[in-house]
Amino acid sequence: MLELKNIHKKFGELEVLKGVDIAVEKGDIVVILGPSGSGKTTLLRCINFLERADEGSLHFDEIQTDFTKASKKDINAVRKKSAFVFQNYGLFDNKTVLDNVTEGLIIGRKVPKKEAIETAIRALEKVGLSDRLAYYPSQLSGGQQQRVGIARALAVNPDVILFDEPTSALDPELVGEVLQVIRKLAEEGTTMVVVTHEMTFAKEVANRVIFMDQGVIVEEGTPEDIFGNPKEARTRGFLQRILARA
Amino acid sequence: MLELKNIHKKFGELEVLKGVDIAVEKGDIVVILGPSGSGKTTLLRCINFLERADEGSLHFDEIQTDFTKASKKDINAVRKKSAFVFQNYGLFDNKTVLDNVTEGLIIGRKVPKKEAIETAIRALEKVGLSDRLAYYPSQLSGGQQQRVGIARALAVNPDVILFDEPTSALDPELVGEVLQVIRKLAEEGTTMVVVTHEMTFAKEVANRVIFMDQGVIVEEGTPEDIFGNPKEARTRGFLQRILARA
Amino acid sequence: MTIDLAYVQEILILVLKGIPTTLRLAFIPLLIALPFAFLIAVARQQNIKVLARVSQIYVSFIRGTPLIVQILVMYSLLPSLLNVLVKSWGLDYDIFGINPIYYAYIVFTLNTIAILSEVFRSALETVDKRQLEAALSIGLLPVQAYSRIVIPQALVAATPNLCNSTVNLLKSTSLAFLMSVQDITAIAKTEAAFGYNYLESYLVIFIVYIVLCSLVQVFFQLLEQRLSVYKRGRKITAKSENDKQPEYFEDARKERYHAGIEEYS
Amino acid sequence: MNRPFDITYIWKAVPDILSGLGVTLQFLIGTIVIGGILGFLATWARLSGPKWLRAIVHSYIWIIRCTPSIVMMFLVFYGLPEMLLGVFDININSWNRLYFVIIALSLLFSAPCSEIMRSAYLAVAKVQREAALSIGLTEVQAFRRIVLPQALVSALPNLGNSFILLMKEGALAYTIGIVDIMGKGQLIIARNFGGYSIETYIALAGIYWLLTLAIEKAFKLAEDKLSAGKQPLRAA
Amino acid sequence: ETTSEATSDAAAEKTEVTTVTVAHTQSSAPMNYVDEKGESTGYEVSVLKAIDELLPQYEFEYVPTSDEDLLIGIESGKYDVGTKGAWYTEERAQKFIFPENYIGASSIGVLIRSEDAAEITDLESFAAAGKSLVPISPNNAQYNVIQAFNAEHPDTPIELTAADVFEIADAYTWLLEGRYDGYFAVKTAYEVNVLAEGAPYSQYKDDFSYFVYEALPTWPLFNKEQQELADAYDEAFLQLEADGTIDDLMIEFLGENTFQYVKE
Ligand SMILES: Nc1ncnc2c1ncn2[C@@H]1O[C@H](COP(=O)(O)OP(=O)(O)OP(=O)(O)O)[C@@H](O)[C@H]1O
Ligand SMILES: Nc1ncnc2c1ncn2[C@@H]1O[C@H](COP(=O)(O)OP(=O)(O)OP(=O)(O)O)[C@@H](O)[C@H]1O
Ligand SMILES: [Mg+2]
Ligand SMILES: [Mg+2]
Repeated sequence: MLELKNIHKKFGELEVLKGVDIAVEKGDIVVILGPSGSGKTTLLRCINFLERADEGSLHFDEIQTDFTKASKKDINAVRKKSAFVFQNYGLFDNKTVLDNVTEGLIIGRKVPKKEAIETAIRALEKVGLSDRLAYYPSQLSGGQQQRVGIARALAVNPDVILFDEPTSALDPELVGEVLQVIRKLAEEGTTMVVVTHEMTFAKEVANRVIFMDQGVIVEEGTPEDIFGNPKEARTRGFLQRILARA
Repeated sequence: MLELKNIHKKFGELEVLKGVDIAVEKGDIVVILGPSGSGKTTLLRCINFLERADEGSLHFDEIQTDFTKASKKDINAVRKKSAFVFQNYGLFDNKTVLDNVTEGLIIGRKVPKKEAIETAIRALEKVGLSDRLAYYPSQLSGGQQQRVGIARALAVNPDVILFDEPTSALDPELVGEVLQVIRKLAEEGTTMVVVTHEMTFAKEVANRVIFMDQGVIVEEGTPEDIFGNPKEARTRGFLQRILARA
Repeated sequence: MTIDLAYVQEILILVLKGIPTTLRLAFIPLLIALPFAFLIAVARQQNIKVLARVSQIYVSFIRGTPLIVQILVMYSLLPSLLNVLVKSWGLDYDIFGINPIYYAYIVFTLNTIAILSEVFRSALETVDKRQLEAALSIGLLPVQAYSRIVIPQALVAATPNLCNSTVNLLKSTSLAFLMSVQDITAIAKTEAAFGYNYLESYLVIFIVYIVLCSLVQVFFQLLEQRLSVYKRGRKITAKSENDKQPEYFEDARKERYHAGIEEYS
Repeated sequence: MNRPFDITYIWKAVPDILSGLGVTLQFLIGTIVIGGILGFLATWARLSGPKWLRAIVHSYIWIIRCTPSIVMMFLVFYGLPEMLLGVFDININSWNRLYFVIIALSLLFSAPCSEIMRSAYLAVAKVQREAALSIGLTEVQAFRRIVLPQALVSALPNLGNSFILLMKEGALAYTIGIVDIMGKGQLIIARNFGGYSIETYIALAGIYWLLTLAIEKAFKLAEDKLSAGKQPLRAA
Repeated sequence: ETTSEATSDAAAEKTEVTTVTVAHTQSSAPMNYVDEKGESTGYEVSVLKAIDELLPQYEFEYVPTSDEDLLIGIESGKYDVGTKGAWYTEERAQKFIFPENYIGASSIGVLIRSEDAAEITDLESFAAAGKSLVPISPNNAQYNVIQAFNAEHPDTPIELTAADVFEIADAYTWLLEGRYDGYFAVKTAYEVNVLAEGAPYSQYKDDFSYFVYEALPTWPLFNKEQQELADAYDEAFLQLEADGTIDDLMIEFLGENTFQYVKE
């Protein structure tokens, strides 16, 4: 349902993405692994047109476009069908927790207010935050902010959710719960692309794992393949060092 | 060397810290665990006077003061002797990577410029970022920002470093490296208070683990005690759910 | 209705003599006002009890009363009062001999302080609290944290408004003619009166202000560009790309550092 | 001091001065609306218009900021009718003079106003807009709902400065014979051959200050409302 | 829209009435100002009103405005005629039509402290004593008078300071406290502010002395195209002078007939 081909992205002369291809089927949970600075965030941002890729094409259900040429209409359509969970939470500073979550529903999708609030509260319950409805982001702990970000994405019930390290600020207990939520979403058919450093999660939930390094996809496969039998030296090195630690 | 007694902190009606005592000896690595929203960040912020506690006393080497009464001089002295690694990185947006790190040296501690630059580069090398000296924070990936934050704290060579989830945005490979750095610092005698969700780290490096929940210290002890033989039901529950996942 | 170009030229030459006065009238108050305005902004931002309240009343009063009233007070009432005081103390000082430009300085300074304090206050609003906290946490004193981290960031949002205020101030210095100060407008108007050449005079005033205000605008534009470098980010060149391996040679390292430094200094 | 002062005259002058209040409010509100819209369009064009438009708008702001208000007043009062008559054959000479005042002030106001808006817009963290887009808001919605309210917080004090300055621009209207409260005061003083000028000016100052306090109050309320959730830049 | 017809077709003049826009300054009492009810009045305006009555073919409409706008407006044709207490110079005559007859004369003199009255009796003695004068607006006739005086007396000029004078009566105070020695002012202002019953400065009545220097003829200014109107004005003005209207208006607004002080 979502297919990107040959994405290139440069910042100045620094080429951050050097021709990345990625294809996601409906209901997939694709996990992207990779060292810091390898271009994972940039890739997600390109998919959502928060960054304009320099080259490459995108095919998302009926939308078929080139990154360089994409029209406003295409971009809006892509954004309507997807949601993004930011690495730095990216909550609306001037809105309460509840308003952060209802915003995309009431304004973006014209859901009636009452219904939107119900949906929002349900989403916030899933991440254990229904007792902080009237708080502003500045009054929340790091983990709480991150969970609001997740709830905000869940609430709009998009076809694809792009998660950028959705559990980085969470304690292991919550990580478990959030991953549970993600798993359940997947069962309900939501497609997800997840950048994460949680190997356990990658192993357990992903049906595809992509290993990126220095702007290219080094290796791609099922969790079993990647973790059990990595082909590339770089992947092996990465995994070894992790396993050595654990 | 660092002792806090009976810290209370309220935000409006919400009591976030309800009488926390904490004592740290020179060279200690104290790890604070606890669920999201339990007050870990607030506790660290109180130590560094970024938040003014409503009650309680602080004893830090020769500094002995009450939170409510602490003078500007006391506060500055505490800050000079400590460093803080923020959960949200908190880099200076208007300074390059290098300047972020040298700032505390040249301005805060009057180190000559040349020496400061060398110290800074050494600190940045430790976290693998000596190739990004002239970048601005807005041009860095999440993990890179976090590492600059760590380097900034290391560089000033403080008596105590307060780490607030220093590895949340790092891939496991880097987590290993950063923890290695922290371990080495400890060997050199730097005292550290680390809020983290990395159980492995807590187990391996800490010489004391504190488990916080809802604004109080639930349990405190050596890693062996806490992980091997937790006394409190809440601690047991927390650990069980984590272990169940891993 | 024709414009007498020869006459324009003639007035222009006369008016040029007033430029130093005009510049003095604008920039002396501006320079004096900057620190005070900033202190007021900080006092209000930090909500320092009495100070915040007093400065709020000050700002509101100065902004809220017509300049002409302030001129009346400064130029007419104040010297009278001083004269009475000086006399009653038995001093022999000629209050009325004071060059009226000083009264103009006072009026414009008081106004500029009020206006700029709001400019700064709004600029401080744009800085994230965490920036201040981070600075304090690495051992900078509050003063240092402000001067090195907070102010440079606040200035980015302040420069366009500082430019507005400076240009406005420059244009409003013409009111000093009420106090018999001979700025460019005064000269042009005096020249115009004889033959009723107001068109030509205003044309000349316009030309001179275009030049002066343009200089001010260029200055602030460059300042803004420079201050906001960090928002746009540094230009990334091939040289800095992906040389991941740390180099342990002191010289190479320094060279690389200087290469980096040069680009933003 | 050898200065007569009749405190009762202050009060006597008030009703006469207040008869100009309508004019003051008309040009104030007219200018804020028209100049504000112009300024907003200019900001929009400068931030996201095509290159040629940006250049034009930049020069527009540039020139307007260089123009002394009296020059602008005469350009509009004499130049505009002639231009409209010459180019479009529209005669606006019979227009109420207040319209010319409003046009001149609107042009003058639009430039600083657009700079205020531009700097305020740029001060909002980029991620705020991005987050809004990512949950399916359109650019316009993201701007209106998320970026604008946050930008306003830092724009308001500057807009306050501008509004208050604008309110006092009656002297400009006076040059083409429009009499606002300032003009009324001036007429009173002229009729008295300069007598009671201090008393009249005190009355004027009092009225202006009250109006200013009202504007400030409104701005304070708006600022407080909009900065909900914002942490003041204050160390503990 | 009827202007050209009316002026070209003299036969139809009984039915065609031409509207004339008369600009006048709004804050130069007693010559031109706006009264409490918002009506244009003052000596010059009143004369023009009387002239309008004598000219059935014209209908005058009064526009109070500022000096600058009045001048630019007459020159550009926005106003047909304007009056602002203007005096005559060659340069101005190139831009405007000055009619044959001046409309009024503003009598100006110097207000001084009574203590100086023995020593100072005219401008010459004022200048010789090295006295200082309250700043004058270059827009004002007085400025020109002093300039002319200085040109005639290059050895003992009076120090002349230009200032955009805003209408305040503080000059009286400045005189009393010694900030300046002389105030070159219109006589009426002195009468209203000092001499009149209940005037603001009446308590200092004895501290001031006044001597008249001269009366400066003032002209209405006509747009260059309005020669016909100017001629009509001249004709009507002579009529008014003859029937005593001018004298009446002088007494009403200026307290005396100031034409007597006009030199040459
Ligand atoms: N400024 C504030 N105003 C009101 N409540 C606040 C404020 N700051 C924090 N809180 C509340 O205090 C509690 C503790 O926050 P704190 O940031 O200390 O948690 P934490 O233990 O660091 O959590 P995490 O692991 O998620 O970062 C949270 O419930 C939060 O909502
Ligand atoms: N605006 C920018 N200008 C210049 N360089 C940038 C910019 N944004 C990102 N980069 C660079 O691009 C590279 C990839 O960044 P990206 O954020 O995609 O990494 P990432 O894989 O998400 O890393 P992390 O796991 O640390 O978040 C980094 O080296 C970073 O320095
Ligand atoms: Mg990232
Ligand atoms: Mg925290």
